[in-house]
Amino acid sequence: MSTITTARPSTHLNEQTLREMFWVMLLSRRLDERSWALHRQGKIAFHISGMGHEAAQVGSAFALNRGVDYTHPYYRDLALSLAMGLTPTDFMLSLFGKAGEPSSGARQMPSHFGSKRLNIVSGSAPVATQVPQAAGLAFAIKYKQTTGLVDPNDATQPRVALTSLGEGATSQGEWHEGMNWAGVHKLPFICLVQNNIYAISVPIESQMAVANVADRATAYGVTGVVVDGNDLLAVYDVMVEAVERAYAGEGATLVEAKTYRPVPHSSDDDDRSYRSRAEVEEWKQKDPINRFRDYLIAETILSPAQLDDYEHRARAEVDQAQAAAEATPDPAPEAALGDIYAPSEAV
Amino acid sequence: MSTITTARPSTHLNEQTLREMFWVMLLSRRLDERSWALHRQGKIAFHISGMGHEAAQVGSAFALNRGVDYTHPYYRDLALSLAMGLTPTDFMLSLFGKAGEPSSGARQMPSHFGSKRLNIVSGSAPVATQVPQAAGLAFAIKYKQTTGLVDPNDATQPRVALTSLGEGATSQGEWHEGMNWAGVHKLPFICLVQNNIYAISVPIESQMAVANVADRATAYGVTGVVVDGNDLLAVYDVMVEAVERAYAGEGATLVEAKTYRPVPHSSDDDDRSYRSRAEVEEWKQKDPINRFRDYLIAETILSPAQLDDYEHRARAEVDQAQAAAEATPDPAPEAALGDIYAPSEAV
Amino acid sequence: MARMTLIDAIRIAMDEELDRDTRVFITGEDVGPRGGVFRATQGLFDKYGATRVVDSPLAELSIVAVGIGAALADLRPICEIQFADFIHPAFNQIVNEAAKLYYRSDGQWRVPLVIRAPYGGGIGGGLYHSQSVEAFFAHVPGLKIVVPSTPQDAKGLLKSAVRDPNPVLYFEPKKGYRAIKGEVPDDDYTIPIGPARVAREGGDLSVFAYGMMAHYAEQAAEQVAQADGIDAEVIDLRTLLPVDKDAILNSIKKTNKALIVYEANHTMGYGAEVAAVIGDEGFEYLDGPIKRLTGPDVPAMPYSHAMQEFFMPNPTSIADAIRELAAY
Amino acid sequence: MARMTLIDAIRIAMDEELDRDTRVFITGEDVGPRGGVFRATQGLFDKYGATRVVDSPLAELSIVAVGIGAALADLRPICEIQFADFIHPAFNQIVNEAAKLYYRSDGQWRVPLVIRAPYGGGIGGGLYHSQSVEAFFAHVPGLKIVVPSTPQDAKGLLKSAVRDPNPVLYFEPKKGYRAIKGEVPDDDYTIPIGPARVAREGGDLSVFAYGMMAHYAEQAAEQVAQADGIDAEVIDLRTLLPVDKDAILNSIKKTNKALIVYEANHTMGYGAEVAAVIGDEGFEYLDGPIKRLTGPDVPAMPYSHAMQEFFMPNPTSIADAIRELAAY
Ligand SMILES: Cc1ncc(C[n+]2csc(CCOP(=O)(O)OP(=O)(O)O)c2C)c(N)n1
Ligand SMILES: Cc1ncc(C[n+]2csc(CCOP(=O)(O)OP(=O)(O)O)c2C)c(N)n1
Ligand SMILES: [Mg+2]
Ligand SMILES: [Mg+2]
Repeated sequence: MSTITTARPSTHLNEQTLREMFWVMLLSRRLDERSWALHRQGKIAFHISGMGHEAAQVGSAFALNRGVDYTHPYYRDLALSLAMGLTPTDFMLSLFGKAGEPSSGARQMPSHFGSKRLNIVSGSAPVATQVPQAAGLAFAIKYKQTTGLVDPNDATQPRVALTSLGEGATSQGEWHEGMNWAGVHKLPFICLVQNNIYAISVPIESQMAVANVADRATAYGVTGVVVDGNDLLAVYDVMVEAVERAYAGEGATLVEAKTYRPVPHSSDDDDRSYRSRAEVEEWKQKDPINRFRDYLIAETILSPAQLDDYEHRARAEVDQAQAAAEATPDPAPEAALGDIYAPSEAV
Repeated sequence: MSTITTARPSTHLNEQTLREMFWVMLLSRRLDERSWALHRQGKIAFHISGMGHEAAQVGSAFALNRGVDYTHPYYRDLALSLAMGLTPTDFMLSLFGKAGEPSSGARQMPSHFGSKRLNIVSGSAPVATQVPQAAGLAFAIKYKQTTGLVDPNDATQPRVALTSLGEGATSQGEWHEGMNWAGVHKLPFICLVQNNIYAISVPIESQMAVANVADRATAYGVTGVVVDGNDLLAVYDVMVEAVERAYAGEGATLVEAKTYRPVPHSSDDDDRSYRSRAEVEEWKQKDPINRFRDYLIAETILSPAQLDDYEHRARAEVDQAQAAAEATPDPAPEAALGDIYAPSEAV
Repeated sequence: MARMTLIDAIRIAMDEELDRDTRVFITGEDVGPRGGVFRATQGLFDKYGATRVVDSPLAELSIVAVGIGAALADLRPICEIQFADFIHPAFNQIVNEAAKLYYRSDGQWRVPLVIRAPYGGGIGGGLYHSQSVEAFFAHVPGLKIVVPSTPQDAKGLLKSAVRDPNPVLYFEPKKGYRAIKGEVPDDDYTIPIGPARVAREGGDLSVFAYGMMAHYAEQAAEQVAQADGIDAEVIDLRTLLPVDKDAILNSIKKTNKALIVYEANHTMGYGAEVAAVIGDEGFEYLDGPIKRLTGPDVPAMPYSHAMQEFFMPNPTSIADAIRELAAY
Repeated sequence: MARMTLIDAIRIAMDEELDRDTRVFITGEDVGPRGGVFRATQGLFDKYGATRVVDSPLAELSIVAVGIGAALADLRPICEIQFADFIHPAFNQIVNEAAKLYYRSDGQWRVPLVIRAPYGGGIGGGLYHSQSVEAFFAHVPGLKIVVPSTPQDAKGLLKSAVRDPNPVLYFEPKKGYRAIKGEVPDDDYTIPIGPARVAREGGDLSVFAYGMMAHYAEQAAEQVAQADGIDAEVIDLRTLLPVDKDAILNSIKKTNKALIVYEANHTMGYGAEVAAVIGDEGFEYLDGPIKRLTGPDVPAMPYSHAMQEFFMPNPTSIADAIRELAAY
């Protein structure tokens, strides 16, 4: 059953980290806005957005040992991936499908994040497939610790696997089976459900007959938590608990971050057929970035001048990323033929 | 969450029906025992048993409009299928794989029950596939009622779909997806889980991290009920409630009947590698047929003389079924080539 | 007669079938108010309501399985899989269940089910929005497989599929949804599942194709006819299962040479079966090797435009292959 | 060297690999204390414990997916699917995930995963314990597919599979588990994934087969050699993906006639690809039609003994087909 956290690890965050969290959210948002613009300009063929989800993602990311712990994200996880270490240029290369795009060599559509170096597993499009795989990553963590292949306290090794997906994707059998393994084997596993109440056009009532996705945790014997996904620090707090639970060998957590997607599903979508403008406007008022900005300013952690500076830097980084991607050539057509089988190597 | 029923519809059952329920259980058991014997004698190649599960099945069957409501059973449902209207000879034909075997024309292994006439959907071996299909049957019931294709009160039409499976099979994604449809669409659907605490050799702790399968009902917004599966009337009581809920358009029920399989998984299994003889013996003491027999005798619903008579009749029916099957020829080899596509017909 | 796109013809077929028979309903992701991500079901929710045009949970296995159950109960479900790439979660239900129910019940239980899925590449869909999956299912007796390449066929074959008492996979070449246009009769006609269509008569060699590749093959054939005087016959296979052996062999008897075109991965693509049929029963008529022009054997179609174009056969590469085979 | 059954060789290979590399583990249904329903893992739980020989939940999708995840984390999972018929729930994970991860990550993420599954008929298993599923996966670049037919190959190929950095499907002809016996070297040898094996040299025609059918084909070849003086070459394909084109074409160059045997359904079985390869690149060497002897196109193998025997190719029917083709 869902639990409400009382611990507030976020109160121990220093100002520097708080500003860094804000920075990643802002950068993600500006990059995302630019992507929509590029699509409108006909410069790119496709964009799928993480807008509105930034607090859920950045709050989660900062609770992890970033770039070390495993993540197995989904297509909305732009902010999460930036927090892990992917760069705006990396993303722009994927938008333009250019040579050297680091996640997939421009083989995948944009927003299929991945990096071996950062322990971000390359995702696919079929939803929820990553969930039982992430259970496998978590299984491997526990296995290596149990068999002595790694030291459980070695912070240079992954100690938790976090996967993320939308509420709609929890309808898939893949999700059930992954959650079940996590429960049965008490795995160091976190499933982050970014509940934006729609799966493309399908509202959550047509997806499930329960009030909270996190209520489903009961079915797997794992901890379930509901959190306001637009409240960065609240997300961070529940995630720190989940990560500590995992590190301590106390099992898996299902975190449901309630949020909203203020834009269409993707650049191919038109959301006017399935939801009212009033609803969208209402949620825009709850924007997670504005909310955290106001908090930082009220707490004088961020000054208006710093904010301006951040905005300028974000724009500059996005400009530069775009320019870099535009200046990069297409991949060689024959690059399609590479990387079918990994070469065998000495055992 | 699981609910405990308080209504006791079984108190309204007349003695005749109580005896009939006992008769079906007994017949099933004797048929089952004979099947094991035939296998030991090398007369048949395979048997998979419903022993120990008779009360869960017969209690469920008698709550339905038998032969009209849909059932989509699994391989242990011998007693359920007999209650629906399949005969010992039908079963013997399947054991011997003989011509005219009515469920599948001897194409399927034994215990793959099916009959269009009785609205028993022909099952397959891959576990849990029947669950979302049964949700589809239930969907069709509701659809036909909603669109006016049938009258919701017409008792000659199916008004509920019941499917059954083992606790292990609930690990499958198929189960999740079927349950979810049943919840979302509030379908006239019953999922009977016959929890015998093993999936072949795998104990329930390796299958799920929850105490009761029925606890998983919470994840789907359906009613969950745990019942002693060796208590015929208790099963009947919860099933009547579930059926009434379905008939009334009030949605689906997950019924978990706790029981045991006192014999190996199938004639190919040897259960000594994975469970103690003491455990098996302990459960044999809780045998559902003996229990109901003792009750009927204590309540003087059944006399010892009647019991003898039932035993004689059961043996005679089983003898006769076996003789009939043995006297039946094999199917023509070319019968393998039939029934690939249903012929088109005038629309 | 009206000129329309492939997807219009598909929508009209569904509209007419919904109108004709209350047992027909549609389910799938976003098929309701959204009208489908490709707009194949546009307007049908408004016209027939939420009972008959049903937004499903995001779960393909159950879209198909619920369809099977409803079909067993004598409804006529049309299940939409949003992209053929996402049919794989339903593989077990299609292969082990839908295909085998009639057989396993000795002909008692029928599964009159249609599964529609847009398939194929060339639309910038990358690995997971470009797949051609027909070959997997062509190995499964009990299924029927249809791939239309013209609006007229699309309407007539979809109606046949809805009325067929068996499970029918209806794969739609999505690159042609709006690119392929043609005349479509207004009336309630059907086109039988089974027979291939001679899209272009010719005597020099036979090109076997379906879906978008049939469309391209016709263009290529016109090209080589005009530029090179090669008279290619184009057979639009149209039904992939059951295999229309007669159409294949009759054409080979006439032309003595075969080129098979498909955009799926080369190895074990549907054309392997066509080649095998010809290599056995058509052997005596052959005057040249049985050629295949296909997608390469890489895990899936890449996103980058350059790599995508490299992957897909097209009218030019088909024309080249025709010329090469004609010159043999 | 020791004489042993096919399943013993498989178990010994796993035992040695578990012993050699702590990263190797086994998971699947009943692989633990029960030692597998066919006893392929017998004794391994006792020897290596519950951490390394892991009874899974009854859910094939997750058996494979957890295997994928563990492989991504550099373990070496051996996943057992209890019967090949039950691999279908995992189809999405195998086809969309395991096969595509290396490609989609531009070569960053490898999936060193083995999926073992007993396949094939003739053991009274009916529709769902008899299936041959190799053809589905042979259409999926990124996968490797191995089917051993001798104990020696079984051990050497399984070790190669465990050490391969790619996902390998290892299909075991279960009818041969105890029926096929042979000498197996005691040492730690591997047999490379890729090359086919010339099981019997011959000059009159080539028989291509794998698994139980390769075993039968050898018997049939001996039979016709003695009874009819026909000298058939038998190629045990052994690796189905990647396709060993060289082995196929080299044999055809020599014998000029091809018979392909497989027990799966006829249409789109693996032999369709073998036939297509021969019909294209081997065309010039052919002296007769490319023949296939296969299971019939019915939804699956029936249970009744009479129908089952009707379904399965066997040494006698293979010998007949050899004689017929030799006489062409
Ligand atoms: C298996 C599968 N089916 C269908 C799709 C098409 N699709 C892409 S995203 C999406 C909706 C996902 O909704 P949700 O899980 O709630 O995530 P959100 O996009 O709202 O963040 C659908 C149907 C897919 N990618 N994979
Ligand atoms: C998809 C699938 N995987 C594996 C099997 C093999 N198998 C048959 S029964 C069984 C165990 C089922 O256990 P449970 O669901 O608890 O039912 P029980 O037999 O105990 O009644 C297994 C693993 C199968 N039939 N289907
Ligand atoms: Mg959503
Ligand atoms: Mg059980």
